[in-house]
Amino acid sequence: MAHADPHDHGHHSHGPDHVPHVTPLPIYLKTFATLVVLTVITVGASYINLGTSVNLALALIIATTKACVVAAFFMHLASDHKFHTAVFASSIVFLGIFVAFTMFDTSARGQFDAQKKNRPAQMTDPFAKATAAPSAAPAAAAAPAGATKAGAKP
Amino acid sequence: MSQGATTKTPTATTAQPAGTAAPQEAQYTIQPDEGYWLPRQNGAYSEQFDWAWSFYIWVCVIFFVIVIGPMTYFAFKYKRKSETEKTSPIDHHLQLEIVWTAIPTALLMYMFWVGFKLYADTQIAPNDAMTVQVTGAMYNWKFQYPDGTVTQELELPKDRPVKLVLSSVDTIHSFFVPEFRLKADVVPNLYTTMWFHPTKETDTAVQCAEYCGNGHSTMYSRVLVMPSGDAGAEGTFENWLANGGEKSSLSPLALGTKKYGQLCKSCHTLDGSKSVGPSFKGLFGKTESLADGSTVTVDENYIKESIVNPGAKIVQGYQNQMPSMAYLKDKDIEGIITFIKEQK
Amino acid sequence: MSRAATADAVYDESGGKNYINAEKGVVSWLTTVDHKRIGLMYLVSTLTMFMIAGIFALILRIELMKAGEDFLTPAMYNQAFTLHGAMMVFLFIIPAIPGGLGNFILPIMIGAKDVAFPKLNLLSLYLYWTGSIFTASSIVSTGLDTGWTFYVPYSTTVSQTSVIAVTFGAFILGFSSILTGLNFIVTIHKLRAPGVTWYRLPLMLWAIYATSIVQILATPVLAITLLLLILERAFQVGIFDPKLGGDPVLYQHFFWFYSHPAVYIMILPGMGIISDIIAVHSHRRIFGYKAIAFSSVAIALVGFLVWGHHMFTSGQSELASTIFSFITFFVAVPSGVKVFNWTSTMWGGSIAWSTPMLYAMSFLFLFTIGGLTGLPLAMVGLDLHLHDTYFVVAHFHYVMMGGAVIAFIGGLHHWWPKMTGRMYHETPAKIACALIFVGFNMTFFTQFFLGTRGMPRRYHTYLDQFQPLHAFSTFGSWVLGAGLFLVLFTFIHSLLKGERAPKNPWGGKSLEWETSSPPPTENFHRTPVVTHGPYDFATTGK
Amino acid sequence: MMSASTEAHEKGSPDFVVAHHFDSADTQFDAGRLGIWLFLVTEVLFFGGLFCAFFIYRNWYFDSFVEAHHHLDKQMGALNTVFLITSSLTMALAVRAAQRTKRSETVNMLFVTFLLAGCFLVVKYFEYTHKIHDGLLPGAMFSAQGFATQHAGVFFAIYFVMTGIHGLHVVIGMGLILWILIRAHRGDFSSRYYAPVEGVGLYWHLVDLIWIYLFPLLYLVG
Repeated sequence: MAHADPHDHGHHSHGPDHVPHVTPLPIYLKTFATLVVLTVITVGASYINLGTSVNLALALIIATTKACVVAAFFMHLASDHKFHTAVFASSIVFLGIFVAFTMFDTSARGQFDAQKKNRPAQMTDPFAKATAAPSAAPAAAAAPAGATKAGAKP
Repeated sequence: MSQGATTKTPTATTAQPAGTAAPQEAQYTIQPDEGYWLPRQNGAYSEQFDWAWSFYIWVCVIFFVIVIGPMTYFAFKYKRKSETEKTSPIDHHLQLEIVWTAIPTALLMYMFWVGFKLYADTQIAPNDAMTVQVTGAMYNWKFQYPDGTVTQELELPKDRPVKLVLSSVDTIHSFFVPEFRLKADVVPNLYTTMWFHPTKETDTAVQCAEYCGNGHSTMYSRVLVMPSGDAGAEGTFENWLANGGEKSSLSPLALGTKKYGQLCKSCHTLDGSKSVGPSFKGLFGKTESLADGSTVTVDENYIKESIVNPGAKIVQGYQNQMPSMAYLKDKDIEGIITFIKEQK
Repeated sequence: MSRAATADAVYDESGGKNYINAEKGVVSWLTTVDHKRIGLMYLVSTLTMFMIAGIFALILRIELMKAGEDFLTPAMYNQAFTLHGAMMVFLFIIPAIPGGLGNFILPIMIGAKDVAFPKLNLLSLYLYWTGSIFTASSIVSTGLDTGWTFYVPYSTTVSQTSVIAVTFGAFILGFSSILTGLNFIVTIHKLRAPGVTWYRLPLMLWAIYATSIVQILATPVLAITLLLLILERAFQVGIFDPKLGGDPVLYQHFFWFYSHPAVYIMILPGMGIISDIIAVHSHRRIFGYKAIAFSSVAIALVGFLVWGHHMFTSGQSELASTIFSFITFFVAVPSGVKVFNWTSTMWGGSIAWSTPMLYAMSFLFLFTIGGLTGLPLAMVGLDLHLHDTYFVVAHFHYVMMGGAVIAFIGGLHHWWPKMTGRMYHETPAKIACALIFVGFNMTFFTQFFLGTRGMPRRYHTYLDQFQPLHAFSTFGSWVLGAGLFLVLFTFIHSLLKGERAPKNPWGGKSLEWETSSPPPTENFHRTPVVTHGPYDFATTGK
Repeated sequence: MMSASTEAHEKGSPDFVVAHHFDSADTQFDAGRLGIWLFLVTEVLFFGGLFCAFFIYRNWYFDSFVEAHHHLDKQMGALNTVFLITSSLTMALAVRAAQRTKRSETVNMLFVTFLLAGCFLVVKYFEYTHKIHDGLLPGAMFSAQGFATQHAGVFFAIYFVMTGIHGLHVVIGMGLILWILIRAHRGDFSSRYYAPVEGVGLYWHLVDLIWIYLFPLLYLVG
């Protein structure tokens, strides 16, 4: 915030001078050690199969811990203005909104109509299977879910 | 049909002047209503739609009056009379602020509910709906019925629910039938669906509502709703479907002329000028040099091959752009050959 | 009030020196770091783009007067509407108010000598120019026919036009926008003069602040989207290309995550201008200061949650459509609050029928229609019919042109004396305002009818049944065009023959009216000390 | 905006000028830092788009992603992770040295950071050439044989775009480090004025921070 110290053609500062906040060396070294240890853990964990979602969650938790450590100590958020933390956090919040809301679409397609979940096996002839076997088409149309299984999605 | 609407059938950029030797100009109309706003309604939930619309219009009018009425009144009443006039010191009023936040919020929630209910009804097709597969391409529509019949226009039975499954082979299109109050984008590598339940016989236009290139504004098709009934009776949808999408049997030339208008016209001219593909004028019997250096005489077999497998022999100077029309019946191909023979 | 307020003479204290004549020569302008000069250059550049894009619009309307092909081929028509949209959005509305008026007025309003990073500010301008050159270069090369939304796969695999040049231009313009927003946020946080508390900021600045938040948070997503689009077109990487397994609808999510908030980049500063104009020209304390201020921020933030309402028919999931529809209605609440507060501000005021005030009232009229016609587009069931029709075209022109542009022109009139030191002639300015109002409504209200009757947008030709309405709309566009040209002539006349402007022609109370017109390079001869709010007009009460 | 005297010494504090529109050195310093943080926000959202695409396509084409990620070299990725976190440490130490007006320590630390960044790029170069040789490329360029699933091309599209843009940030970062290295060597910085060192430092940490997410997502879990 601006201080009540107006100086008309302010050149050489005679206002409050800047005094840095110097972080002690051990904190940097401990931060670094934490990062190295966490890297080893995350690489090690990737060799153990815990199920894909557990592996993903673990990797993300470790990455987030590392990121927090970097932000707090290397980037001085721990000792800096709280506002800077808020600014940085806002980017994460809005990124979260972006990913989450997009996922509402991409992972919920076909909720009410199984056909929408599928993708054409071949873009240039999306209804190819039905054409190949016209006699089966009415049945396929009645039960579209299985008819055009594109194999595109798990 | 109240008024004849004339537009060009789908043409590419290099459109020939409207109305040249084209066999028959397609005519499309959106059936109008007596009101100012929407076209005629047709379908099970169009009524619900029109109710929602009227509700919205009245909310709109009331709010407009609430805002603009006082503004106009104040502008005259408090018009400045002298430069030194003093003004009201009131700069906030909490109760008022709460009222004009809360009431609109409640009303808006109700509007959401109205829109959502309508949406829910339009999204879930009944199980007994007839499924028609719709393929959008630049710049035409193709409809495939459960029995394998393929047409360029959508003909439907009255009073039966219909579900459309849509996909595109090139870019995004959008299938828009104003009379049904419906629209669904036609997206490549994706299936979208829509359903409706026509309650009136009609002849109305399908328009493409998602910009798709130079032919976008002429990417029309037609929705014809016909009476539903016995397959033996003339003029019913079932009879039409049994005849392979024809009202009655046509002569080969008439059929070929019709197919030309539906399928070939956008790329093949009749006046000898070069378009996306070679002109049909004097084509039959001609010897064409191919892109690979060989030559071929245009005869029945070559035309048939070019329709079924267009990429096999490309005439020099043209791109391999034509989609395969292997779905055409022999009768149709025969008709097109007859038509080309006629173009001397 | 600062001591400077006592002096009446136009060129007091500075001996005739102001920011315009402080230095001479083209180089002094191109190398300046003075926010006022940069703002002025932004204004001239964006208005030039407005004129080019506006001429495209007139051409479009003439083509649409009759069904069929009149004098534009479909290919030319598609390029004309694309360039009209792309230039209006990226080269005019987004940069014009923050870059032009905002740059000029923001530091003066908080009593600062300049923005926080003056060199960065100049860089923004240069980036704007560079991006403009890339974008406008397409006019003379192969054009652009994708629509301003660059939807895939049309833009990546079908279009034969210079998509890469334009998207790269828009990419660069994004950086310009980001840097401007960043600069403004830091300036408002760090450079307020003594006594300028947050609640003593003119509402214009709250709006600019909210805009800047959107610029910072949304624009980077546009940058990555356009980068991916360029890579897709150049190397077919397959992230959006359906042939390679990509999802075209995902592109729309990416695009609208920026472009919906971008709508608020366009309209929020306009709302800020209107708040200031109404208060100053009514000599009236603004009604509901905090409500207006916070509703700006609320619109900016809620605006991030609603982009999917552009995609109700796109094939996105029903769940997403429902959620987006629901949240969209919450944007209407703060917008409504603003409108009610503006009207209430006029109550008990002393309303001057000056040109800016007429524009402000036009804004209220048009923006209310624009806002209300947004509601059926948010009602997901109704949108299935209205989406991608002329109803949408009319709606967003009511908001963008009837809202943002009308506010911008009103703001130009409002701060014109401050920027140029000259008054304009009121009579032609008022006639121009009336022409714009009438022409605008003729052009665009007609299109609501077209849309509901089923006329899709981006059509080069149409069914004959739409012809009468289209013709009427075209006549309206001529009236509108005449009004806009009259504005231009009013301004040129003012520059050449206008009277010298006093420092406070409207009797405003915010800081910019306390310095001379035009202001000196350092804005204030002494750093002002502020002891009252920006709208503390003389009242009848206590 | 900011200029500095060239006659700086390790002990003496070099003189510098507060820009005319700031009321004090503190305000100027804070403004700069807030500006950098806002810029970092834009960087997060810039990369965020790609993370979004990653999660969505991983969700859809899960088998392809699992299959494709086995073609990335975990060891090389881990090595690069170590390079980057070490460079983050040296960068932090460089800022610390500048805060205490230790000129030669600042220069040395920046130099080490620069070298580590270079090492990162060398490893990246070997990874890329290997991928290109195997035809493990994005979308239409994908030509590797023997894949059981269809959409490995999408994975490599995301891999190349993400690591490519990240690599570009490393290159830009090296340029910035070089710039402040030269200025530090010239003696521009002191406990009174070290804003550019800290700004570049923050940027460099963010580049590290993004890699912290890229590495496990692309190399470890796929």
